[in-house]
Amino acid sequence: MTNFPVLSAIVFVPLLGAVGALILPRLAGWGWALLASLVDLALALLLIPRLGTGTTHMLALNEHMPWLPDAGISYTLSADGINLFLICLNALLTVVAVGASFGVARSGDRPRQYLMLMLLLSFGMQGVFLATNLFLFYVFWEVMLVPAYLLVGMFGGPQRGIAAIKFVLYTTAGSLLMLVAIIATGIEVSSTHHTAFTLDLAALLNAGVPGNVQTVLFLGFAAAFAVKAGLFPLHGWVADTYSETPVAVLVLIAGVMAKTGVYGFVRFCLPLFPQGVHSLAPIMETLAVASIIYFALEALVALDFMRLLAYVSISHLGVIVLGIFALNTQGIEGAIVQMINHGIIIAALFLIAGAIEARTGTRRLADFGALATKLPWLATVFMIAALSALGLPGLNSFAGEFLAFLGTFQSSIVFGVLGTLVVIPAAWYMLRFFQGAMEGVTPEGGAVASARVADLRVGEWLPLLPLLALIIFLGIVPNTLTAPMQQPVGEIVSSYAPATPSAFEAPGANGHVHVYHPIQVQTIQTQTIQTRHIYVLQMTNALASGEREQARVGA
Amino acid sequence: MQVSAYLIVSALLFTIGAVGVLVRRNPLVMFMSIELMLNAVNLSFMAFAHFLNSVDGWMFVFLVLTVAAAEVVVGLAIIVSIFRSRHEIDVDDLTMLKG
Amino acid sequence: MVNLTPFILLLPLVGFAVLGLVGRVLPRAAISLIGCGVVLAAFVLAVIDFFSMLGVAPEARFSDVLPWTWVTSGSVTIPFGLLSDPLSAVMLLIVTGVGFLIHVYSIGYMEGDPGYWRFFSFLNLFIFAMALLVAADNFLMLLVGWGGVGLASFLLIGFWYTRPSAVAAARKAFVVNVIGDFGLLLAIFLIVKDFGTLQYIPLIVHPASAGTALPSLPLPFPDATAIALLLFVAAAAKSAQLPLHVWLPDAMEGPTPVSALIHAATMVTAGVYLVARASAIFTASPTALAIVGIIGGATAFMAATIACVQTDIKRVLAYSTMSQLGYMFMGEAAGGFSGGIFHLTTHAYFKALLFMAAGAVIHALGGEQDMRKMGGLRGRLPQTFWLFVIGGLTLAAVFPLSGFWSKDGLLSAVLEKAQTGGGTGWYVLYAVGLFTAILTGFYIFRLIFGIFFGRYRGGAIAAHGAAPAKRGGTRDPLANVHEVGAAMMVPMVVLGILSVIGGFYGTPWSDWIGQFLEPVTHTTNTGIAPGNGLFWLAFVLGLVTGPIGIAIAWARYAQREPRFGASRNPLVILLQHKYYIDELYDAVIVVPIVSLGVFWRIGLEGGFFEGGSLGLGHLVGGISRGLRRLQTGYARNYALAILVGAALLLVYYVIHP
Amino acid sequence: MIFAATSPFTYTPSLTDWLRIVPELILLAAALLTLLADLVGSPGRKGWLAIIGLAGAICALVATQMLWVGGSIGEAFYGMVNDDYVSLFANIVILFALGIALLFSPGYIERQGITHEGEYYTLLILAALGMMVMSAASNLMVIFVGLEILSLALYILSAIVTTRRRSQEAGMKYFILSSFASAFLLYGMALTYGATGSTNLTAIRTFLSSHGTFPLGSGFGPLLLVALGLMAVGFCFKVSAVPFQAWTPDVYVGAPTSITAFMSVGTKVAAFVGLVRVFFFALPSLSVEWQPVFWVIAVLTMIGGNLMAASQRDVKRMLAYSSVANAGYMLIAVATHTQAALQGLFIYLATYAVMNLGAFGVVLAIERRDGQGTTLDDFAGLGRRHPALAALMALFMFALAGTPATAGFIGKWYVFYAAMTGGHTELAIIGVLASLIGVYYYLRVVWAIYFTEPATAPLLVLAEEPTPEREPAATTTAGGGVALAEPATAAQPTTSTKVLPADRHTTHPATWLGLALAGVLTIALGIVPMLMVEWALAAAQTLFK
Amino acid sequence: MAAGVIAFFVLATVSVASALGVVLFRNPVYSMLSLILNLLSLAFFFLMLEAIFVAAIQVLIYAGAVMVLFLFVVTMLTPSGGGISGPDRLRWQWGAGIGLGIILAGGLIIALLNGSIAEGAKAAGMNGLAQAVDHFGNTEAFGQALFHGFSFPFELTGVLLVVAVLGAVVMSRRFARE
Repeated sequence: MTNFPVLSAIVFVPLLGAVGALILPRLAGWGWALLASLVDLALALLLIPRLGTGTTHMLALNEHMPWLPDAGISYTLSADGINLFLICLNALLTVVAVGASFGVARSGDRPRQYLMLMLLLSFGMQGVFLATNLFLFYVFWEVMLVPAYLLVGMFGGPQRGIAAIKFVLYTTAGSLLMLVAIIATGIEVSSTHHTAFTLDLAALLNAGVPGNVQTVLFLGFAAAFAVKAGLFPLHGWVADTYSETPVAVLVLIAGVMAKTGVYGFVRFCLPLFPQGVHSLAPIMETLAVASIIYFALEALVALDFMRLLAYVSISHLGVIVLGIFALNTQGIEGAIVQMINHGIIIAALFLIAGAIEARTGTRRLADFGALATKLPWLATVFMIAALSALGLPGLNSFAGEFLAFLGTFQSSIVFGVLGTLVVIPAAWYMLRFFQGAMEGVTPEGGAVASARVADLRVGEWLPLLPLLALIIFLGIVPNTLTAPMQQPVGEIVSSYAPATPSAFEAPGANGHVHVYHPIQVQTIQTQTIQTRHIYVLQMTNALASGEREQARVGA
Repeated sequence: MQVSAYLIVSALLFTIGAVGVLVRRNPLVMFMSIELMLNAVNLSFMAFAHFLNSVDGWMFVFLVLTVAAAEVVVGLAIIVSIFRSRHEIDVDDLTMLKG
Repeated sequence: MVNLTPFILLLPLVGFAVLGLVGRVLPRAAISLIGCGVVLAAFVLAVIDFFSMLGVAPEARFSDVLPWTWVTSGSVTIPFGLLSDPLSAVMLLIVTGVGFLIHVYSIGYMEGDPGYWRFFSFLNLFIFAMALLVAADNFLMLLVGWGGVGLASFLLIGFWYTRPSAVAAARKAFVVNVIGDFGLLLAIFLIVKDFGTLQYIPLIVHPASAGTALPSLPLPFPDATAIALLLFVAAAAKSAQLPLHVWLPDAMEGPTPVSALIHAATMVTAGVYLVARASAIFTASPTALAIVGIIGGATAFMAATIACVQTDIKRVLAYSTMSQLGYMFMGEAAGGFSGGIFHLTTHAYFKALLFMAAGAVIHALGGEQDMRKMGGLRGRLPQTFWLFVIGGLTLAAVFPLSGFWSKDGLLSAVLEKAQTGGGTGWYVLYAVGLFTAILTGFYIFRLIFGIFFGRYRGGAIAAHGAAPAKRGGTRDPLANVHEVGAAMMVPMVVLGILSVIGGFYGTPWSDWIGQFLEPVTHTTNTGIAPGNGLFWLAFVLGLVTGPIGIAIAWARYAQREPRFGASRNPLVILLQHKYYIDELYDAVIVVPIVSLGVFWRIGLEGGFFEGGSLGLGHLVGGISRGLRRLQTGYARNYALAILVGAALLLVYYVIHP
Repeated sequence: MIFAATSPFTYTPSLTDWLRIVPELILLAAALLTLLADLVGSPGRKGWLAIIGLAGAICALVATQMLWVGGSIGEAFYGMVNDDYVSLFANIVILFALGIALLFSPGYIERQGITHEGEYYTLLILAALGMMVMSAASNLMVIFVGLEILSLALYILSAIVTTRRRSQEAGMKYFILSSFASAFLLYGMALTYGATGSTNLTAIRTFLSSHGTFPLGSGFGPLLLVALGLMAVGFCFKVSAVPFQAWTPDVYVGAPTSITAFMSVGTKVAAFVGLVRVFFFALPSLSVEWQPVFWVIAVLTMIGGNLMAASQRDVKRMLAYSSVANAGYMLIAVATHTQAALQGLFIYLATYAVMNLGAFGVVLAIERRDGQGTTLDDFAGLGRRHPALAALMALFMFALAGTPATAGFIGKWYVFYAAMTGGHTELAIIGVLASLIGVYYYLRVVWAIYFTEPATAPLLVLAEEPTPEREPAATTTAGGGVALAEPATAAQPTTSTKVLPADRHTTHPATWLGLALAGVLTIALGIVPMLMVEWALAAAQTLFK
Repeated sequence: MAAGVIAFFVLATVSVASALGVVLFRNPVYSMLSLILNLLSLAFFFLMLEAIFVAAIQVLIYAGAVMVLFLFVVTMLTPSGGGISGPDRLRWQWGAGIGLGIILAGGLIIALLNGSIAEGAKAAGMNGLAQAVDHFGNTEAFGQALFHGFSFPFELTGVLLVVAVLGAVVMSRRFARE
């Protein structure tokens, strides 16, 4: 089993599914697509025991194959605690999205293309999450865009064409700059160290990017990532795209694709350009805070609930960016946790919004009221998702936001406070949406008053259930997510923190340099870190470490 | 004679030909202007060949002559063809394709 | 000692889950059984915990259960831990005990509501969250419970979700509470920053406990004031203290049992609990304590003044709750942490009682809450009347009811603080406290007289389920008004008894509760000792203030036709409008934020971003069309372009070398 | 004999010389065979002429392969042609383009009613021959003659639809402007000859490298520099660089689409190979002088081409401007002047060839009888009418837009990579920004295909009215899609029952084959480009010493 | 020598004047004749440059055969007024053309005056034309080179002529099918 190229399988199973979905007729194609996405999910989940132990290094599990060696291009996939759950998320949301597309498959327009593109999108995103050769990453990055463009444009609302082209132009503008930065990174590394041109992340990390160019290179990468994450002021595409896209597609676009941007920051920018990131972190944090607050306010006054959710989504992505650029363990871990949580929640919210729109035919908030009397289960599900979205402690989003804000606060009190402030408008706009739709009085004569009264059907329940389960489960035990990323995140943070040994810091942060071996297909294990059972008496150390922590933060 | 003298005559002829293409709208005259340019170049070739003691120039002139003849054939055929279909040969009338 | 806390939490959670998922199809009896049963079981467990705790030495009354690690991130480890210590034991008793009584009461009160199962489900959720809040062993789990009770409160205020006023009230409550959460979050961040942990054990254990095995808080520590004030932001939001009090009166839109349980007995006291829990942090910052005291005093006074003019009976009680909570904070600010908790317990009894009794009245009158339309119900509802009076007397701190002891303890602590060098400000606070006590007696008996005395002023009351009585009929309008059933009456009686006797475990002479809480709260101020010269003065002042207020109320309202109507007195108008604070917030916060949002939507989002990208598109399109006009179609123009290019190249090469 | 064996007066070609031009000879034979075979058979049924041409192209391709793998390569005919990896690489691309164009032709000729089929095929093959000669040339005069062969053939092919004014106009404009530009090229050659004493590229190179101080130190500088500039004009005209691009859209639109497809690719290959042979191989010591010029031209071309394409609604014309824009990207490689850049240029040429041929192929497949019907409106709803054509067009559009995993990206990658290693990051940045505009107009085609419905209502309704029994006939369509009328036919509703069946054309099987080939290669070169990269490297190493 | 110089200047004047005539004559027939004059003057230049054979074919083929064809077409297409009617829509091109012409000519002349034949190239005697002429005779030298070293381009011209012939056929022959 160790020789089985599981990472490649994870990437290419959706492609297989796409091919089948294109060939097979309606429901057979749907079944095939669902099967493929389930297999993909199973494969992704199988990785958890291998990488979820908390002791695997960054880029621990690798698959490597030369591609265009002269140009430093290789087919290299890597998995570790950072992308582990993002892969799972993508696989899960693909299942959800395919599952939610049953109606299209049964009686919708162009079902084969629809399912094919959806799986193609999933394929691209798995690739983005797994690729660690910069070229390969870029390939997948753009491959992901094609089905997204077609899905929005072919199956979207009345303004779909404009929305799709806007989406593509925004994202391409960013990614083309990233392309330049990718090449420049390879060139700078090879010319500084007089080595062969390579774009393997591991090799680049081992060599190190020269400090003087890091800022510029970072900006190149950041352009692509920030656009994808809808960071203020590069968000122009988001609201239009989200409000035009069919919800099952949005599950993938908002749920997963938006994460690729923030993932890119963690995977590439932070380890590769520590100096650049360090010098520009305040700007990124400022933008993140601006995103958070600005989009929260926009969500507060949105008239249409799809746009509202779009703003909600990017406002929360701002939190993730904020956490990442806190550049400490809590911030980054919180950001990654939040990537997962955000994916789950936003997918659930969009599914719910879609269910509401399907029943009422409108998305104007003013048209709504008292739907809960007709749709109690929908209201319940909506409530849970909304509560999670507004960061209710005890549900999944809280854990990630908490860590992200905590990290931010430790690196900068001002940004921490400003970022945390979002919890107030978050509660406001989510309740405005929830209560506006579900509670109060139905406006007379509106579309809602005469809406169909059927509550959630089985076909709508099934995609939502796993999401709800995760919303609750990950709220109770967020450690499931953070444990595997301790080591890799520690290694990232080690380039930012002074090498102070600390009993509570991950070993990678001890100034110990880890050498990444992308070539061997193996999982690198170090000595087991002592398990962290916390007992009351052990807490006696806490204060001492707290002081160190303070010193570290102050420095 | 200096080679420059021939070259300057050649340059003048070439320029006149080039300007001729620009200012005349009769394709035949434009065509003649192009011939003029080719011949100007031929003069340069011959001068260089002479002063360089190199046969390449001669050969080149010979080729240019052939090419010019071939171009004349094709060009005149196209012009005649156009004349046949529209009984006008003003180049400025050929503006269906633009923008 | 045993630590059954996990089960205390688990039981109501199970109840919530079961009722929430399948409650719709369960029969009413099963719903009542499950809903009340789990809380009763939890109460029993809490009692067992409590007594087993009594069995061990005070220093050993700490037991931490850590089922799993909630999250570990870098140097921060946060377990899902449950701490059983004297403070949490007391709180759990109150939460489950009073909670159980209110569950039972609800069986009667909510009878016939279509959302019966939902109601009990939410109540169980509340009990779970509140239990988690008080049993958490670290600030983060406290925050989880904190958010949970906020949610339950939101759900229950908005229980009748088709009433726009209830929906708005629920949202307001939630959003204001989130402001508190924000404060708590920031406090947590600061605590992590300073200490690297969120566990109570190293934080709250005071130097006084030196000699035990537990570590102690270093004094002074950085950011003490900031942490304390941020914690107090949370406490103020939850406990409806100035300036975050605006949600509580509106929260009375919820069913009355909710008001009794959440907005009187338990949830709103979470702030008091939090301050007591973090007493070590507050003690480290005199500044923060002073601010807490000022806010507490101001709230106590202001809420009492508003309560004097309200006509909605539940709102009167709501303002009363705010006022009483203000007392508790005042006392805690003076260092009387255990006194605060003591008052919390007695307040739970009598305020729950008052709300229940008010609920009984409302229930009897078919939902009427305006006391201008009441009066003369004494005859119809005698048991309710007497229970109401007991509650009122306790609230007015009439000797020797429980309220007297606990309120006296708080005021006494304030006086002690003033005397031992707290500064003149504390004397002012003490005076405010005394004056508020008079107001307290006044407004609660204004309420009682308004409801039960004088002539009935309202319309005819329909029988439950019957059509409204015909107008102009000769029948007694109160013919259908009956005393409530046993399910509602029994809990009231129990609480009535508790209100009467509940104060004897905290008298100045034998402050049992203070000693019990000592290992946790490290109360520095237990009030003026009986030996002190001022003791008797204070005691007497405490004795008379309540009755003075009652007497004034008697004078004004114990008549056949009391005037509750409009007044031209500007002070009264100011009070009737609650100092215009809601309006102020609307004008200063809500409207600007929403306007900014709208302005951005139109100006930035629609104008700059949308217009910008479209403009860029048009620009490119325009340039494109402009350039294409160069493509004239004239071959001679094209030749010209070639020649221009050639000439430029030539000129470049000729002049360049 | 006073002359050595290498003297022009005594040099005698040997068998080796002939062997080195076998691909060209095969093609010539094929051309002549087509001409002869044209005498047989009746007009209108001459698709098999294409088969002869195709056979010739394949044989030439095989010969090229054999030369590459094991043949003796090198200069031939007194250094007139150079049978090296560069010319072999160019041969592959040109022959591929020829093959695809031949596949496209039968169906297109049939539909457009082009009469001179025999001449059409012969000229097409001879144009390819001219391109091959030009790219194999190692002497200025062979470059010139090769250029003239391909140009003359293309003038005629552009104008070959003698009944159509646009075609005539295209031929005329192309003829005048191309001759005009050729004159500049020729003048540049003459001056080069004068300044260096030879027309042989190797000799020029040797001469320039052996005169170390030349050119700027002595008085010969201006002569050679002016020569440089004039030759740049000639080549830039052929590759459609701004400001010499003006002919491109008009000629591409006016010419028959199969010819446009071929010339957009073949001319670029030949012209670029000629260009790099002159500038990279013969004049590398002057690179300081010509690099800035090409820098400016590259920037102008990228920006100008993309901008002008942005607002086009006619897809054929848009592709013409896109051809200009792509020339700009290729000129980045020229301006960079490194071996990697040369490799990038070759890769770009090859990748551009496959996807551009494909794109024109789809345009050709949907073009109407009157040579119109290639606007975005005509593409509207193509995804429903002709799913396969639509998918292919989308593929080519994405490829042209530079989407990874297609050939288009590989080309762009290597060019930008080379630009940056060569120190021209600014060109790469301008390039990517310009290609952003490209993304817009390429994807607008995809938009039309998939995101919009046909501009007019189905013509079935119109057809139904006069003769209801025709309806079944009208609903069946060979494309397999839903039968919807072309928008323009709706303009003549009265005769629609006649027009409808006539204008619903099927796509010829050979066209399908060509499109499939282009499609497969577009993806294959994007995913497994190793062989092409290797060949391009070999070619680059040959030329860039 | 002086005779050579005088002849050169006469020929230069004639050629430039006739070139101007090509451009400036309104009637294309005059332009045509002017072109022939120009070609002839060039042939004399070639003679001066000792290229006898080239001069001969210049007169025979170019000024003769080709121009006759030209003349034929010109006269055919310009029955009256040159087949051009209507006002010139691009009159401004006269200004632009003349301006650019001056720049072009100026630039070329400056460049040409600054440079002359490379001494090195001259010294290399590249491929010894003069010796060949001495050895074979003028025309024979031309032939030797054409059939030996330059046989390939020479053969290519065959292809070129095939193309031209095909072009003429395509453009002028019409099928009934149209």
